[in-house]
Amino acid sequence: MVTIDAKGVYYKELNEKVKEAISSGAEHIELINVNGQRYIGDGISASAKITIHGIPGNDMAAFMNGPTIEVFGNGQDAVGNTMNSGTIVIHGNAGDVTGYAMRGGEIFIKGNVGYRVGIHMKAYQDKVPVMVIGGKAGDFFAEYMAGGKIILLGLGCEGESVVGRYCATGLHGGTLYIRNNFEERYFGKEVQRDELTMEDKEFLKSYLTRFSDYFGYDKQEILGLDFIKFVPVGSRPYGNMYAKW
Amino acid sequence: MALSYAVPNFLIERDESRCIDCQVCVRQCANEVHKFDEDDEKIVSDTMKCVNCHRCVVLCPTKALTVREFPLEFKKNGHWKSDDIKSIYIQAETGGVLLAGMGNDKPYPIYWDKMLINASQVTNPSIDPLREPMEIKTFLGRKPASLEIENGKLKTKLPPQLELEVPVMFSAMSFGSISLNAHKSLARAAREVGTFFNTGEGGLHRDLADFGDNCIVQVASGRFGVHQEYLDAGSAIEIKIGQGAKPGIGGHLPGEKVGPEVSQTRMIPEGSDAISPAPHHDIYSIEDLRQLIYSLKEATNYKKPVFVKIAAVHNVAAIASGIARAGADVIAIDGFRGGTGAAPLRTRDSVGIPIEFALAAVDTRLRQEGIRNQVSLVIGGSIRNSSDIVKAVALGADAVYIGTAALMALGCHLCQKCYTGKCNWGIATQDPRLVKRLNPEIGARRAANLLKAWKHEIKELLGGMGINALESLRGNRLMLRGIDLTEKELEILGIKAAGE
Amino acid sequence: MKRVYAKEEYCIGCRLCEIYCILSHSEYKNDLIKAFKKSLQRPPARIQVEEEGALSFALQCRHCDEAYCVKSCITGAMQKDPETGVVFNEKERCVGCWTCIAACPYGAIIKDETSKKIASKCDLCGQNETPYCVQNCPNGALIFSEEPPYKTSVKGGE
Amino acid sequence: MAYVIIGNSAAAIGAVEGIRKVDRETPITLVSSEPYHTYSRPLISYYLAGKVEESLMVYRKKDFYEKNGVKAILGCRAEALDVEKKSVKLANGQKLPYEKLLIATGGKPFIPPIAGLDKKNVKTFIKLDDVKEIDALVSRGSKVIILGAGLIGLKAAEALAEIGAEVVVVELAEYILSSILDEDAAKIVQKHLENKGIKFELGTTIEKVLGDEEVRAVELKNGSTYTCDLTIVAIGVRPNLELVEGTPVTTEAGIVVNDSMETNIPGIYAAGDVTQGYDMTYGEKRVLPILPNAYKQGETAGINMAGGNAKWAEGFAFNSISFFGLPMTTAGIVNPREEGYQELEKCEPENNLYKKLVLKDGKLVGHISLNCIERSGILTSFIREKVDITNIAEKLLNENGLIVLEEELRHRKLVGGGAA
Repeated sequence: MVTIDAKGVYYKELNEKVKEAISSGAEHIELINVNGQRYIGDGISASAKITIHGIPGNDMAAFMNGPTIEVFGNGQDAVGNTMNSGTIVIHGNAGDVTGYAMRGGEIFIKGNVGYRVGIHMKAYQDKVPVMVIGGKAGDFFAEYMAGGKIILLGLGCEGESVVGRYCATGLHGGTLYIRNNFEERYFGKEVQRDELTMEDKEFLKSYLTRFSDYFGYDKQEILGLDFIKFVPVGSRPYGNMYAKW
Repeated sequence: MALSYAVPNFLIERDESRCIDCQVCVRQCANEVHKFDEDDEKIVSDTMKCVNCHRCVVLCPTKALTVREFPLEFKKNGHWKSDDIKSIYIQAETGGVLLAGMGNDKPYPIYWDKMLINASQVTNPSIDPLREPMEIKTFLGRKPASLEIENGKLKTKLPPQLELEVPVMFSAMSFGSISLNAHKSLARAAREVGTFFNTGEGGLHRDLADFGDNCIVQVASGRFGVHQEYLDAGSAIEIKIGQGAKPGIGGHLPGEKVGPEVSQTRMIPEGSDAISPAPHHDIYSIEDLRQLIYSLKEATNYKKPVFVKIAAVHNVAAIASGIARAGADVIAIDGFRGGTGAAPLRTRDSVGIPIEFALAAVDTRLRQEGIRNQVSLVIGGSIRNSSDIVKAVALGADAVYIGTAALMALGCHLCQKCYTGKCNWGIATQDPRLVKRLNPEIGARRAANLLKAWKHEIKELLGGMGINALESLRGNRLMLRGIDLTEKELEILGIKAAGE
Repeated sequence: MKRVYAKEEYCIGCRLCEIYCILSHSEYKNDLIKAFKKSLQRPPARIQVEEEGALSFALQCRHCDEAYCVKSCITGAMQKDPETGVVFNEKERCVGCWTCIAACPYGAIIKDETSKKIASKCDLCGQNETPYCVQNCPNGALIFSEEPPYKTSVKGGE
Repeated sequence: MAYVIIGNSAAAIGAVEGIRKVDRETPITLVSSEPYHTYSRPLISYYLAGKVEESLMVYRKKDFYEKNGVKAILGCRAEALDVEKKSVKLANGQKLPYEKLLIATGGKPFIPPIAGLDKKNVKTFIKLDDVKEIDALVSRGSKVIILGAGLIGLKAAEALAEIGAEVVVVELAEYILSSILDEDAAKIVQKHLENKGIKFELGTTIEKVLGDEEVRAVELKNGSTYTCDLTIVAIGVRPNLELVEGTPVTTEAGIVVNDSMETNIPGIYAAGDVTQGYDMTYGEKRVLPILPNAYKQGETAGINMAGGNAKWAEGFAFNSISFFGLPMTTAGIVNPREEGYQELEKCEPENNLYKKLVLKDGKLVGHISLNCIERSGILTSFIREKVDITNIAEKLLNENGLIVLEEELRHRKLVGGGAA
């Protein structure tokens, strides 16, 4: 394991060090005293693990292709932006546009997430991105979503809506699993409820088990939660909007 | 269904004395205009379906066909022109947003045609490019404020640059909006001439993986086909914020164009809509833009210039200043005549500003702020010929993007029906029967020929001005004079009136 | 020898090759309108476009080095010119028995029953220049070349 | 010295051309019992019908022998073969020594053992002289009995009907053209021929020939009796083995040859209708009396005689023939007699149309294309090239094109032609 002390290190230098460590074969890199440095893990194609202690800056793991990043702290905005594959585990909250346009990989967040999370997530063949959020999500959650799966647990949010306004507007692919409280009126007309299948249950079981393991929840309790499944009404939400000039 | 009030747009005239009933027109029209009538044993044509793409006219071996404006006239009305009336009929019938292809075709003033180029007479003699070297090579990218030279060698580390043999690149057109053979044609032509094509927001097809040295990869709001390999493949990355044909709105590739190849290249399921939202949802400010620029630079180890492309809108100068300060290496500005595969008609025709003004305003602003060297300026969205390019360079552009002109080189006849997916020229279509009509060998040759021809003309115009390097013309507005322009227009363009 | 080869990926199914083949073998070699409007009985085109969906190509006689049609011909009318390599049919001796049709591995010999029954086939337009079909293919889908456009692992026909 | 060829038809000419591919110099001596310049045997029916002049029947141009260095001894039978001395004795007493000999003596008509078939107006239909004799005997209204409804019999019937004779065809089999068609196709062709005035007596044969010097009538086994002016026997040909009888050259149904066309005696080759060569569709040696096969065998023999190296193991039956404008092509096994064949058929009697594909292990081994012969050579090539057509057989039944082929094979066809 390689440990890099990020205290007072400019992001560019820090990221160079991380890339150097990876290219010299490090399988596990620990970053300590991280304090707002951006772009950690961006564009890295490798299978290394990066552990972050502190608070990484925006666009962490953007375009990432393979690594596992575990953050002991909060994530900032645009975690996993357009990421292709890999795993991100955040022991805290994550900011706006988490998982924007991600096409593969997984993001586990213990706490809440900001606005526009999961926006434009997409899937292609065997690449199906998954996001598991322990807390609640802000406005525009899963907007324009085109593929992938998001589980929103809403833990500790009793009495308030776990999603904000304009949830899933323009959604035309993918699946949402959302637990209990939400304002029905917050949802866009492009989604509809659907029955959980055996496949869904298997999927939930597998990811909730990992969620519990990552964040130390009681597995039985988490697995016992009920979810409502949302799927797109169609894959062509705006197919009939136009007239030929 | 009730009666449609639509009237024909075009009239097809077949010269029976020339028609040999060979039925090439029947076979070539994807709109099924022509058909052989078994009873009458002759070819008949359905004018209602004709889009005036000229495919039949060009392929007819005896030149027996003509297509004309349908002569039907509405009652003369100074306010309600026929297009206004027809669009109301369509919308009353369908309730739909009017969708159009290619660029704004309204008769707005063409400022290129209101600027005239200078030439040397007696003083500062002109140069004959056939005899004397003429440098039009262009480098795009951030230039340092000063250069340090040590022992005759450049000491300053230059930021990444794109090297162009001609100051013309093929503008962003996605695989999906245009065909793979169109992409192949442009890629090969770019390689042959020494310039670049741009993937648009549609990914880079695997067949073109080898063309990275002549390719700019685009990252737009939908992030289609964007992954590490793609970013690594291109010579530069362009963040698309907007385009001239539809400033302020997103894009939408209908599911029927998402066949197996498009699906694989964009990495989305076959048949699903590819929706590019109006904004990038990670960019709501110049600061956010900076974040994406650097995120891409980090992901590609600062080896590639990052372009930011915007549409020419009212406050374009201030926006461009922000983009320069956000760390972009190149700003691409697309004027209000820029083309598109599909745009809402009203947006296409009434949003944005002419590129000539936008370019002049941006160049002026960046100079005033002392940051012109920090970015290169590429403009597009109306370039028709080499003199437009020379004028653009004199107004401050480093290079131009051509889209519509490039497609015309491939055969486009500007029928503006790209969005139907039935492009008879094999360009704006994914129908394999139509796509194969564009042989990339022929397409590449034609597109390359166009650039080669323009290259010669640019050299001749430069020589006429007594200038032997394009760099010396850049921003040299004294080489331009305006004609038929108001004081204000001259002021914005930063040029004197003809005769001054 | 130089042969006409089809590049199926660029054949657009317009059939101009067939039309120009007819022109080439009509009495009006330079006037399509006359060739089609004045000739009362047009002989069939000697190149044939096949089309199914997006796939199409035009094929005519391959002028085989070892030509089955020549060897099968019952009258000796079908011959291969030892100088040019062109396989040609001597109209006068052909009786239209169609044995060549039954023999040709490419289906490239065509029944011509416009006057006397004879077997009709590509003659490379006399071999003096680029054949009409190649000259007039609008999309480069026909080439006249020593080299075939496709590499195949197995030998084709003969 | 050197090359001696006995015969003057397709196999012999093929041999000349084969030899000349390898050896342009050494003289060739060609011996034929017929007095004619090489001519096309299948054209005799056209000659009889007046559709072709004798001068246009030449199989190769008049200068063929001269150009190819051939000494042609025409109108002289080769009577004996001395294998030991490597010499052929001719009817004129001349002895021709050879280094390499080709026996291409063809076939001779089979005459069934029916009493009276030796009468004056009983003819066969093989050679030019046959039709010249027939021509002298018939005119409009002549009554002709043809024994045998095979290719030769029916071509004779067509020609005679065209010159106005009344023709009755007698055939022992239950249907006509049984060597190249199946029963369904044969019914269509028979109907077509009957519409043109030809009468058929099937499943029977001649019981009794009536008349003294000449046949005046025939009585059939089924009890019918027909008066006639001429009888033509066309029930088949047998290899003409006279020259090798009593020599060590091995014969079975015909002269046995290997795929170089060499007999068991080194230096002696045989080709054409006289041989028993390999039939790839049956996978065994058979007599294959068809012209294209004769030519290929002759050419192969010629190349090998001259020291080249050629093999011919692609023989199989294939025919193209028309009767009164109704064309048909057939090839290979059209009537499988054993298990293990798959047969696909399209039968449209109202259009005189019939198509049949015979497959074994997914590969085409035979076809009948009646009135849909366009591009049927593609099918023939599939037999020859042993192409697996499992996936396209149904399509091929409706369309003979290359478009139905899968990419690899299609490209192979598109670039074909070169010998490589």
